[in-house]
Amino acid sequence: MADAAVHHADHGHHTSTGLSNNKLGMWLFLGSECLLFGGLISTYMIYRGRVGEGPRPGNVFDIPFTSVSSFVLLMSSLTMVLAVAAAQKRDDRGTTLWLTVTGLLGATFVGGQVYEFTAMYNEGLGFTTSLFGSAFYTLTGFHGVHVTVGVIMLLSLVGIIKRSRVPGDKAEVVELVGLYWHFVDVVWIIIFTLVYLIPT
Amino acid sequence: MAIIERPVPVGVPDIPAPATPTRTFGALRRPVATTGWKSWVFTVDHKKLGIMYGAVAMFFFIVGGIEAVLIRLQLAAPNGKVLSADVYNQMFTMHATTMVFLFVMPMAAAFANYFVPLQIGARDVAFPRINAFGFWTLVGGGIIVNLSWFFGGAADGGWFMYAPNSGPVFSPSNGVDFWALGLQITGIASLTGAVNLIVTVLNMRAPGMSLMKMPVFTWLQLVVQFLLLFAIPVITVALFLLSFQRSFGATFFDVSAGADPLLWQHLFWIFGHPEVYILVLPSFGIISEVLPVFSKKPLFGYPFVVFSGAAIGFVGWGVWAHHMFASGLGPVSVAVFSIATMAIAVPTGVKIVNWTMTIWGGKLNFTAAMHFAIGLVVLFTIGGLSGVTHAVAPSDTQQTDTYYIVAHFHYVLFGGAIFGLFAGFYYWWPKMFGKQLNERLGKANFWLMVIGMNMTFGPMHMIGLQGQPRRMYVWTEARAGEGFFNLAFWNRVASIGSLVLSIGVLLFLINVVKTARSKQVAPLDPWDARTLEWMTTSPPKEHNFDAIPTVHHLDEFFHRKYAQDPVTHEIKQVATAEDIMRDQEANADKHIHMPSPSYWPIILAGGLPVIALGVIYAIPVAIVGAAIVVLAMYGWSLEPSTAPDTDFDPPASGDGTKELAPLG
Amino acid sequence: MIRHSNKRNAVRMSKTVRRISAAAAGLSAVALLAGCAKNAPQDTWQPKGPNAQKIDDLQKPVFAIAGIVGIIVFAAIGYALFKFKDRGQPIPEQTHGKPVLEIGMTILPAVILAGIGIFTFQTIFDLAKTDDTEMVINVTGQQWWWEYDYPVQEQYGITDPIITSGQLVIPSGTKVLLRETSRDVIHSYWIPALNGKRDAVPGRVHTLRLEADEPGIYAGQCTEFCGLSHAVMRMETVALSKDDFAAWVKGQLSLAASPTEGSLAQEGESVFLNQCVRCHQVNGLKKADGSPAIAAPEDNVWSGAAPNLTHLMSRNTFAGASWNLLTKQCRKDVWEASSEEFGKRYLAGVTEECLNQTDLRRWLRNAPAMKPMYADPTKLEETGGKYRGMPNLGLSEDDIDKLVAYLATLK
Amino acid sequence: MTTTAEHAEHTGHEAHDEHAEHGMSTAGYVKVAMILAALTALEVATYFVDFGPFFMPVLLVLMCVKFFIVVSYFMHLKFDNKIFSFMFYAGLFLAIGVYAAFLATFKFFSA
Ligand code: HEA
Ligand code: HEA
Ligand code: HEC
Ligand code: CUA
Ligand SMILES: [Cu+2]
Repeated sequence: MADAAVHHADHGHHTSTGLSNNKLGMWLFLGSECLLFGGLISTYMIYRGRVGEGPRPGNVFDIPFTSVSSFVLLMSSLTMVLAVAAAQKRDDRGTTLWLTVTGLLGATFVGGQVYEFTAMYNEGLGFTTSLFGSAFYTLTGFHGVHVTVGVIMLLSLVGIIKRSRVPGDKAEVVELVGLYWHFVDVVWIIIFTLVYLIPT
Repeated sequence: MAIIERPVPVGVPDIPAPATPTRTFGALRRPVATTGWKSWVFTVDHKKLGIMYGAVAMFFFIVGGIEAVLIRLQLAAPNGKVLSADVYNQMFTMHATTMVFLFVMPMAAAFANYFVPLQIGARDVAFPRINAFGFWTLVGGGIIVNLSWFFGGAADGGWFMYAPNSGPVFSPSNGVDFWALGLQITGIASLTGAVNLIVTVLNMRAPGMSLMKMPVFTWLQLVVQFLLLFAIPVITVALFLLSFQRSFGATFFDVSAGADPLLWQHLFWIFGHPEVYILVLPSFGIISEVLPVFSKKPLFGYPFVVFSGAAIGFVGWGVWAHHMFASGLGPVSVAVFSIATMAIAVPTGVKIVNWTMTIWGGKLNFTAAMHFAIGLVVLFTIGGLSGVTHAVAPSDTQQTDTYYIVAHFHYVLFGGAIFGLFAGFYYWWPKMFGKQLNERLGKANFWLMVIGMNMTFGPMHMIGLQGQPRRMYVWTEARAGEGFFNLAFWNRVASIGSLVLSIGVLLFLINVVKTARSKQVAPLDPWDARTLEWMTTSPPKEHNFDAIPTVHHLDEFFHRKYAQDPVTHEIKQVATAEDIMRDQEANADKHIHMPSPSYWPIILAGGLPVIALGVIYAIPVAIVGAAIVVLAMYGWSLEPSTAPDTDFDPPASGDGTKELAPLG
Repeated sequence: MIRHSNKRNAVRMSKTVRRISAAAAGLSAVALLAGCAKNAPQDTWQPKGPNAQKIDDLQKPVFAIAGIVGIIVFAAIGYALFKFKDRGQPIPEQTHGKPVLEIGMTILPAVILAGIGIFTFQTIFDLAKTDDTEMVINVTGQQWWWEYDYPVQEQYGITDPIITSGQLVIPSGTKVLLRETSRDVIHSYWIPALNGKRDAVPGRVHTLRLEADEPGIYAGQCTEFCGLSHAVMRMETVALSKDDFAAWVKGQLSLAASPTEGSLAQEGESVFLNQCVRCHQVNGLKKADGSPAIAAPEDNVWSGAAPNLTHLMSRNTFAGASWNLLTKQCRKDVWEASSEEFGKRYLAGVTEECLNQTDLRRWLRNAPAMKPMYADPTKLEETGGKYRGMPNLGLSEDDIDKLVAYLATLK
Repeated sequence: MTTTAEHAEHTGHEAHDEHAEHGMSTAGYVKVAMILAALTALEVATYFVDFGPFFMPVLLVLMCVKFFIVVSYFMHLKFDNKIFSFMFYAGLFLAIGVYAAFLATFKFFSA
């Protein structure tokens, strides 16, 4: 860190890192989010076995179904990165296209989660049923809210780019939303393994 | 003028920036007032925000202080009758919450906001609107936390709110709901502030200011912001779990469902211990500026102070369970955390040594600010050393939850954090307001505070070691021991001390009023200071510096004023502050384009308390709050952070030398 | 140039600045001496058993080291303030530091702390040794009193479980293992003269070792904030010689005798059966139809327990050891008895003339007024109508007279 | 005289140049995605096929590999300025360290 600044200082007329404020801010935020999800995941880890009278994780998880929606979310990262690449080439058509696809994939994932929650609820796992229930819905719910916020951002961005006159002028915003989106995906990679695939 | 699309696309330089607005969005015209209340409420200027942070924090200091004095009145005699048990429990909970979250943190944020940009030679922070948002969010959170007093009682679980006592059965009033949601909101303020300041420090430094040429205050603030960045999410999780349990029936701390109450303790203290360094490091930063100035010497061992600050920040993450030595962790955990805690004394000791060595061999000038700075070094050391006695886990099982702990943390908090902040008031007042606080009153202020503080908290060492637990709404003569100097005596001394302390603080307020009324203007460089913030007018212009200085040295300002004679090695003044200012003005930047005021930050921030009230009372209200938040976010993102040139007076000439504030 | 105004002050101030350090050093010295002050019953510096002794052996040197470090620091600062105040000397050399000194001053505290660390480490594991317990007692905290339950241990004559509250009775010179838990929120068991504290956490069982060298009463207090009346949740540990302890056990195992026919106490018994028995158990008490009266505190109290009153008068205190059952003088006689005398006096229990009627009546008249409990029936939705602590039963003075007479028979 | 914000604008541009040099082609991204897909398939396979004692370590390794692939390639950390990596990994490793210790105090790993 110090090196980079010193290095730039040598250039003479300015000393900043040469990086975009917004991107720096976004990465800091994501660093902070690690502690948030870490806390939620750890809470779940401690409580996953405490099911009381309610169903156990193994009883309510539908691994094939969740695998598919995990896959959907994973692929949305690909479309997102394509949107970013298009934006950097100032290809607004490509950008909006890939952003829309990403948003739709994200929405599919959220829809899957709603379905999954409903199914689990019907199998007897409510938010207040047991510690497992509370911890599970809190963790995955937080993730779901993150995805939903991401979808809203993606779709809003599509609208904004369509209205913008200057081609490619939202490249950085696209990149920032992309970072957020990938992060949300990465969190799911962890949740999918730790929560779903590794049973109690 | 309507709201304008951002005129210049970042990263696409070859497309000419539209000189006139191309497109209009949104519903609100930008606020334009430059005077009157609107110029404050909608401002995004880091200096105005800094002052507002300070004012709000000061208000809460008085609130928290009055709560403290009520506590002491209740405890002045055995079986006190001033407060009922219920009110007493609310009182100490809110006293601590107010002091920690609504006084020290915002006051440190006030200094950070005001001085970090100035110290690094920047025109503003990286995200001015987010800065305004953070401030109003803090206000909203503070209001929510304190509103509970008027709606059936405040939180009553102690400031660390251990589960399951904080659950709906044991704390049936809404106090804890207000507390949890209010702190959640102030957490948002801290988090956005942290991102903002880190980016500011990393990206907005004046040319030539490498990280290792940054003033120490800025450095330690950087460490603090990293601590906030990573610690706030942990308490966010804890508070969510608590709120979900209280409001939506989740079972997180419900022992009958198999919950482990230690979960809360861990989450709280993983946040809580970094938090105590969040509270004290800004003050360390302040006195690391003050001591060199009034010793006419650079800070001794600058890199050691910086790295020990970072080390404290880092090690501070591995010691949280020292608050839980009696919780039944098992000997292995206790041993590990005990040793880790001791390790923290090493980097802190480095700081004490460096401060001592800074004044060693100096040319000491005992101003009020210097008094407070030296007071900090002494009083913090006392508190730190009692901290080391807690770190010895077996002894801590005798000490924990007694007044001995209360003594420890008031020495580090009051003697550390607050003395540092007061040093900052006296040192920087002329910079912020162009007038100097009265030095005589300042010293009286200092002595009353030192005496009061030692009278109040010194005896608590004894009270605690002789077995008086904390958080007791009454104590009994039966356990006070015999003789004249028994615990009853020391409790009385502590209570009287708190009144002395109050008068001390009152003197400060009187000093402020007196100074505001006086017509005497402070000189440009009243203290013969060393750092960049003094290289501009007092108070600084809206754009801080007429010309952004280029930095060649640590303590740049000092090096511009003084030079060493190569032959005699004598240090001689070669320029005055006035000379340097004149030079600046002569080379002023033209058409400095500052970020424009905005309605959105306060609107967005205003939505959050509405959500909180909704969660407590009626979900539809929360939905209204959420709608406000979402709409404000849209408005915000459609509004460019800077109004177009035509809004400026005089309008930019179009020769391209205008300054753009970043997106924030 | 601007310094002028400050200079005058500087001369005067330096003296006073020195006084801060002197005062501060003095204060820490006083703090150090505090451990030697007299007769505070919860003094943490007066160990009366091997566990507390181990802690004390560790902490005394640590306090001394801390005191010495403090004095060195303050002396250095005080000297510098005096020596280097501005007397018009030239601007000092702008030295930026001496790495050797810095590193030295990093290593030195590290070494000191490493030393402290080693002994700390040893003591932690020493205190945690599990093979050294002879007797087990279950300790359960609840808002706002402690229940002690002695599981069957033939070697001490405990042939049936004993349940008592407020005063924990142990044999002196015997290693006792407490198994702590809680029925509601977190409490903490602490007898400073015997050991450090250990939290009683609901859903967990924590252990704490106690051993008293000599017979006597050792005071303590709940030290984890546990709600409204945390301040009046106290406890005492009573150590009796082995013989006296055996006598105590024998007493506890006996059933309550019926009061003499036609006495006030007997009328009290029927009031008790009416009012009190739904929460309080008295072993041996029979209903009018001759069947044993079984308390059902779980239906009435949130934590699900109320003190067993069978041998109320064998303890000196009531309601979380916060009020005396003994009058002032009688209490003094017990507390200040020599360790030989002590057992006899304690085993005498609360005699007619020693009974502190005032406080006991006050309690029966309106317990929540003495010990706030949210017993206010309008605030019980959260607990499904159950009380936290003992409610105000609205007894008549007449009933109270009878009850006191009855309670006095529960030896 | 150059002003700071102009400079910010200017450097924003610099950062983009860096991308252009180190970024990946569309085909490259697709290839990365295919690898991720394959790894996910492998993960899911553990649900159907018994991997015996390797089950846990395999899953954890796969999880980490996927994580770092996304972060390094899709989020460009591998190509971007090290400061970004510092920001993110500081948070990540702090979280891992702190929460691992946290779980350890609950005897999570020994149970
Ligand atoms: C500003 C806030 C602040 C600071 C800086 C500190 C600093 C330290 N604290 Fe403190 N602490 C609190 C605020 C703070 N604390 C609060 C608020 C609580 C209670 C919360 C509650 O329960 O409500 C608390 C509680 C607390 C506990 C738990 C006590 C208990 O509840 O049982 C412990 C235990 O280890 C502890 C230890 C320490 C240590 C070792 C340091 C060290 O950082 C101190 C280091 C400094 C020095 C040691 C002095 C200078 C050094 C030298 C001169 C070098 C030479 C020294 C030696 C060789 C010894 N603190
Ligand atoms: C930064 C933090 C901070 C600060 C500054 C203070 C300042 C003070 N504190 Fe506080 N305190 C805490 C943090 C702090 N405290 C914490 C974290 C706890 C633990 C709570 C818990 O257990 O949950 C605590 C607990 C605590 C207790 C223990 C309560 C208990 O356990 O039962 C006591 C008791 O004496 C106390 C006293 C005081 C006093 C007298 C002051 C004084 O220094 C205050 C002086 C200031 C003023 C008085 C205001 C300004 C004065 C005027 C404007 C004059 C006019 C006013 C009057 C004349 C009344 N505090
Ligand atoms: C609803 C339950 C309830 C009823 C009914 C009740 N008590 Fe209590 N009582 C308690 C609880 C709970 C405590 C412990 C309170 C504490 O110490 O905080 C207690 C404590 C006591 C104590 C102190 C015991 C000790 O060992 O410390 C006495 C004596 C007592 N009650 C007598 C009575 C009498 C006499 C009656 C009937 C007139 C009565 N109680 C009715 C619940 C009840
Ligand atoms: Cu029980 Cu405090
Ligand atoms: Cu701590």
